[in-house]
Amino acid sequence: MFELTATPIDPAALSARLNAPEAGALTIFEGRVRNHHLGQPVTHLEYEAFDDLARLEGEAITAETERIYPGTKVLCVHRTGSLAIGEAAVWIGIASAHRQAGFAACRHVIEELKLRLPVWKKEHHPGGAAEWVNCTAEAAARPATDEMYARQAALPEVGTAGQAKLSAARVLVVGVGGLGCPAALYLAGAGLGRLTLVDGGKVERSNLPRQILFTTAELGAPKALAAAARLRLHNPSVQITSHEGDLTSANARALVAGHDVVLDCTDNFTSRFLLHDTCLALGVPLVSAAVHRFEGTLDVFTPGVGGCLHCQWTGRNPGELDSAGNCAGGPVFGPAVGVLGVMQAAEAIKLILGLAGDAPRQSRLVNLLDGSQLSIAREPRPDCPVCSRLDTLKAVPPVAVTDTTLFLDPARIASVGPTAQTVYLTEPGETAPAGMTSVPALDLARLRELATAGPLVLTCRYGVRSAALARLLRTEGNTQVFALTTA
Amino acid sequence: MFELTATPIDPAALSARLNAPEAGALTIFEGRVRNHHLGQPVTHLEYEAFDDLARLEGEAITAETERIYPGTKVLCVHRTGSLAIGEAAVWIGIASAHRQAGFAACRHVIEELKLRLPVWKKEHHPGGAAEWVNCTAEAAARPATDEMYARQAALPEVGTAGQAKLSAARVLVVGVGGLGCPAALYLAGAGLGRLTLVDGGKVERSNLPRQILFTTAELGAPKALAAAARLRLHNPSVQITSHEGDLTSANARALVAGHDVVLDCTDNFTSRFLLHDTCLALGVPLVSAAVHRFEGTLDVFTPGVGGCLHCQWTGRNPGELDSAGNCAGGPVFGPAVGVLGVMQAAEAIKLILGLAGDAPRQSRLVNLLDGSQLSIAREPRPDCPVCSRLDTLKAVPPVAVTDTTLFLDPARIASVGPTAQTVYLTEPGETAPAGMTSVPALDLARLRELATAGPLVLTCRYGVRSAALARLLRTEGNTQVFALTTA
Amino acid sequence: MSRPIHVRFFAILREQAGVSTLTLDTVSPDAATLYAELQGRCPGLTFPVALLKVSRNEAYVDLTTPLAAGDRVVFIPPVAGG
Amino acid sequence: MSRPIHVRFFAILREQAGVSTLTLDTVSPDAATLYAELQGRCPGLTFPVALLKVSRNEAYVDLTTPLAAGDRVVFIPPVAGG
Repeated sequence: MFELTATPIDPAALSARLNAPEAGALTIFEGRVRNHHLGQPVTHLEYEAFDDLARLEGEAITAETERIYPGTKVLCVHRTGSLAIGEAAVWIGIASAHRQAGFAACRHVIEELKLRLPVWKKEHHPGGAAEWVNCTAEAAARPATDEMYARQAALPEVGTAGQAKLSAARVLVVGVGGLGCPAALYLAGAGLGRLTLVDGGKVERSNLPRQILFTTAELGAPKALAAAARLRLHNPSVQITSHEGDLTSANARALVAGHDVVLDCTDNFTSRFLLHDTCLALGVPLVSAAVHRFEGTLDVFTPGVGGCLHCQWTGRNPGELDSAGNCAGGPVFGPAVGVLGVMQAAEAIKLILGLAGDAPRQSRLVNLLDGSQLSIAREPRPDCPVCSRLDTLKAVPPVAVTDTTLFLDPARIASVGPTAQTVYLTEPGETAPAGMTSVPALDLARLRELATAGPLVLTCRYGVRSAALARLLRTEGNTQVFALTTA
Repeated sequence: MFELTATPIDPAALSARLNAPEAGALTIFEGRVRNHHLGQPVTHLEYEAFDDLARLEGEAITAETERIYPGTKVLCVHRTGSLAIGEAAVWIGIASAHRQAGFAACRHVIEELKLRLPVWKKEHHPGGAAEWVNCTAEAAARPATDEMYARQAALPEVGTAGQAKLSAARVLVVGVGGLGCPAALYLAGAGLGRLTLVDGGKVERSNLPRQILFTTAELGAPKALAAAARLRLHNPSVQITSHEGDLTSANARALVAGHDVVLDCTDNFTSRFLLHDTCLALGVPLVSAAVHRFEGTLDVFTPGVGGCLHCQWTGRNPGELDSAGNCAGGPVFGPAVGVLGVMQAAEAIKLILGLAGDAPRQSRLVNLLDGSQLSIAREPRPDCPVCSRLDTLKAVPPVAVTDTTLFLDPARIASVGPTAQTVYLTEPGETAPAGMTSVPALDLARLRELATAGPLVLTCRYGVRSAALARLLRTEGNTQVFALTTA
Repeated sequence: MSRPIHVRFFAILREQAGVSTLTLDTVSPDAATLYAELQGRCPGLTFPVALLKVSRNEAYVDLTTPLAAGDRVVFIPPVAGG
Repeated sequence: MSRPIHVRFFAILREQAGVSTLTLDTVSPDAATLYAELQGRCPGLTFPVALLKVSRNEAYVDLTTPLAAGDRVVFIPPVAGG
């Protein structure tokens, strides 16, 4: 619960509101007016709030905090008006059964308030001078090149120009588990501009040995949110956003769009293929890793360079591979995911800096049991059903990110209308699944005919051709063409 | 400041004592009596304290906390006697200029209190039953095999037997920087018995990108203490001790003794040689790593297997190597230290589990820039001045750890008395430094003569031969023989 | 076609603009354009648009989100709660 | 040669021993041996020595630290503060 108040904060009364016989821990943070700021003496402060929005935003923060840290009850009050030195400007109290969740939740609330709450303070100095905090002085006080990155920027391969590239770069990390935790930590440490985390899971006890962003305080918390909270403490200057939910064919494009590099830290082939094909279609490089027991593989996929995931696994589909080799939930050596996760961060940083070299043409196999490493060439297959046609696919103008209506979930086919026709696009030599109407992917004339006749839903083996052709038909004015998403 | 009290805790009065115009953050933790514990209803609690020791220990904890988190002022009060549901048992308040330090300090105090404060609570249940908490019930409630390690123990190479070995193992990590932070995290995650951290440094802003145990809250904190605090949150079941100080020739033996594996996470050759020679002399395996820019080396040294550090660097001394290749403070690629640090954890775990294989016979060179890795054989040199004589050295009974009087700091030579003679032990073909009396290391007869004549101080190139021979002469009854420590 | 938009200023923007609320008829399609228009009208309004966030009808939106008649728009300088 | 040692019990140990303080003349060289001796005298004192810590003159010491005449020894069962 969140409140704004124009009268002095009464800690005793507030803390009494959190009394609960089942809560053993009460964690409180009180922000008070200091007599100095950025080296200057302060006589008093004036707080001004955009009341309506502040109440909504404050309520959103406290509610979100209770969700990230299960078993916590949050009460937060922010003061407005004129405050003397020593008066409380903000009071945050957390009642919880366990102290770890209490500390983490309390810290989360104050960090989010500082970032999001539309409240401003005017600092009054001796002699009558006054200024709005954060508006000008703090930006000016921030050093141009941060001492934090000194040793990285001192590398000739990085330099101040490389550091500037990093601070402008946007990286998407899909999966915040054993691979994603170390990867995100080293990416945040490198000083990226933005880091987006995607994970629909919650922190479990068996995750803790490898998922180094989490402690017992975060048990039961949504991973994406808990990871974002910890990373903000590591490097407050990186903009961290989290998507609490799994990668699906319905959201893959919207998530990938707007990022310069994507990290595949998932643990199954279905997600891996989906992410790979989405990145290929949008032209975004992908750093993919997978770990089985003591061993891991690392692949950098750059559209148009080296073989793609389909070249590697020609003729297999993700479902098959998952049933054969999916190691989600299986035995795993913690340091193996650690090494591979940090390597993913290294490759992402190198892609941003233009240092990737031959990485996109190789698969790296790392064995932590015998200490060996093997790099094998990942050549493009001339007959690859996907990347050999990359030029054709790329000739199609990229779809606007907001055009999510292009993609259609199989469950929603009926919504297109009773006259909609669903068509499977075949490659030369490919047979469509039994019972499906098929059209050769190369027969554009026939597809144009169908598109003008009525609503048309396209599908194909990997979802890449159908998306590209649906997009092409749309640009030709056929608004009722859709691409079926693959599970 | 720490206090014990038999009367109810008054939060308002306590928090008023922390008023300070320069402190902008007040962080409070209140531990209250819950109406349930381990699934059983509770009617009230009785706290009993060993007053004198509790006051000393409490004061030690609050003082230590103020040292770990610079700029914090700590007040902590613990209640004794009979407490009703909802009453406060402990109150911890931190006044600080910055909120991050406040949160971290508050969390540290409660964790340490729970571990160290001689206070006991008796839980009363409905119907009159009562029991002393922690004494029997909690131990019984703890599962035999922890679900936390389920996926690691599921590896056939680990199993429950391996997990038991890990939980009995004691590992020393020297240097809690870019290598030591990730190494310690994955070691703690694996469920070791004891982890000892050694570092004399303090957290600086330029450390943060790579030293992933620290956040801005720990700026200025002693690394060993801050790292221990964070690791305890990661895995409370690992006993973590910290030594706040650098590795020196005076403390090396005492630090290494009692550990099953040692990790060299230092950043200079002088420390590397000292740690290597100490481990060799005490028969403890060592996992050593070093990083230069984008590249790293990894060596597992197991006494008697493979070449030693001197085989690698024959004819060089640490000072030379440091001036040529010491990268402390130089340019470094964050993920390179990350990968090497996690690899060190992997090798330590494998040593404990008996899975080290050929690792002790190889140097692994990892290049994160071109993605390559090379393993090169590290053969023992038949003429190695150190490890070729390992059997001779090992025949000498190991010195008792408490016998620190064997080792003598050069600054304290005078304390041995005016008649003491200092002798440099030479290898065949070696010339002693100018101005030093020398005796061939193999000339035991001459050494025995000198030892019986009066106080004798031995020194040599690496400090290993002199220590071994001093020890031998001591066991023969010459109490006035010393080995000079090398800086 | 112009339509009425309600604008509120807080903190440094209020002081720079010299008013705390105003309603104007405008053709500005989005908040970014509207802010430029307001800067034309209030010479003191020099705060750089790059540092602003914007809310429409009490929800954060992008500076380029289209505005509609009767929208309540607030320009939000860097916040400083706590 | 025996010498006097002062012993204090807390919490579960006090209840098991049935006394809170006692002074005894003993030849036990260290706290571990002393605890075994006390277990011989107080049949209720069944708490396992493996779970105990010990303080001598208000400082934590090892169970095997030698004891001297007049030492104040406290056996400390697992603590439960906070």
